[in-house]
Amino acid sequence: MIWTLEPHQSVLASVLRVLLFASLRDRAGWEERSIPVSEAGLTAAQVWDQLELGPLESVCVAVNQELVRSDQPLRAGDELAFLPPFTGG
Amino acid sequence: MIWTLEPHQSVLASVLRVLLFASLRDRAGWEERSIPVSEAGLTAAQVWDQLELGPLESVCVAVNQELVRSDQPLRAGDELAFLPPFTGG
Amino acid sequence: MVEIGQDDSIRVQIRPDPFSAFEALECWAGAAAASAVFLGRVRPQTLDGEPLQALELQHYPGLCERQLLQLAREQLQHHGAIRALVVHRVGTLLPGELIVLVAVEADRRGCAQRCCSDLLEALKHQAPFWKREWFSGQGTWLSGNTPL
Amino acid sequence: MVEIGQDDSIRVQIRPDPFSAFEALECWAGAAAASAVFLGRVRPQTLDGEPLQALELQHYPGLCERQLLQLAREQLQHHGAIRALVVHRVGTLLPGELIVLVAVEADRRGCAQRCCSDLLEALKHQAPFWKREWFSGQGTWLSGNTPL
Repeated sequence: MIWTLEPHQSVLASVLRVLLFASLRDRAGWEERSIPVSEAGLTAAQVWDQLELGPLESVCVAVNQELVRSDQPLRAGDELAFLPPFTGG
Repeated sequence: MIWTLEPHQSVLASVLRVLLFASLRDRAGWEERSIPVSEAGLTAAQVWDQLELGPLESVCVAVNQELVRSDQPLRAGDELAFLPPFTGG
Repeated sequence: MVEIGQDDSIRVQIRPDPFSAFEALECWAGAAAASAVFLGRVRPQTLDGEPLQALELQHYPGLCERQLLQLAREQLQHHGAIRALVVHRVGTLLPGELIVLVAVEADRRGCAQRCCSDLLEALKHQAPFWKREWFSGQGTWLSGNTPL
Repeated sequence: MVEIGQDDSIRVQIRPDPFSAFEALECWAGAAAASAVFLGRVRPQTLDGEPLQALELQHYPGLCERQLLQLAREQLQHHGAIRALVVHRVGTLLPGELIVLVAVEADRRGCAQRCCSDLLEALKHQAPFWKREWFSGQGTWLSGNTPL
């Protein structure tokens, strides 16, 4: 289940910005959402499970534009991004 | 012993042009000479010995602008070149 | 165009428009004894062999530039090379257009070549870029890199 | 400048004057998916670490061009690459000037890079060029190549 805040509802101090890229955008049907930080110690892997976009394996996680492990605890205000396998160059 | 023909003496049908490059020029004090083909079956190695420029090892031999083995028989009119180790690039 | 670089040794550019590799190199080139350069262009066919209309390149702005800078720094250090230039296109590219330029300067040829090659591989596997092939009005995200 | 090439796939130039790598590349570049380029420049020091006045490059005209063409042909075939460009200076070069440019186009990056690197090594060891370092008015012929 996903909690989504409309822009006028945003409470920056208590939400995460979640970003998707490339094929994940197509799969989810959205690029960016704000979701409430409902519990202390929430991890990227737990947010991913809420999104119901399939298995996390082969998806990279970035928090505040840094690549991190998916079990890193999140804080309100974080920018959390899920990144499918890179295909640049 | 080296037989050298002056240009006005050249008998193209019976001489070799011998070319030296780089350090071999400095060692010999000349770049190009004509020498008579004194015997049938003369090889580059035999000409080299006549030049008295040290051991042939590490010197490449070209006949008529093709790299060849030093025991290849020469013919009158051939262009014979002795090439020290290459250092281009 | 976004351009970053913490010092003179690394320059990273993410460009939304076509660029000339030769102008980019000419602006950047130093006098090091050895320079190795790689240029990657859009193929005329999709991975399935169909005629490609366009290649779309998406990236994660911010993370992408920082990641490229970090990868370049690591590879220069690892190989003992002196300077690196990375230019990468984003947006919609046509067949034949340049996607990527990687250039490395070093004092030795082997070092320059290995660093350039390793930096290219690092960039392909560790920088947040994604390619989508367009054919017959349909876009398909690539799931992995072409083989080496 | 002597330029030869039996077909469109190989271009070899021996140049007595300074040249721009980027102009040479721009004239030559095709639209292959992968291009690898190597540029070699004159170091500011002699092998012994003394300040270099000039580097003299001698070659064996005729044999040299044919040998470069042959080496390029062999390496393209061996690696399955498409096109090669070799530009080599002769005469008197100053520190920082370009000595050699090797460029290879292929359909795959690994193939382009390996072919470029192997062609450079082949050229260094199998083409009749010789370097003489000038320092303090004295010329010294080099006896071998710098290490890889």
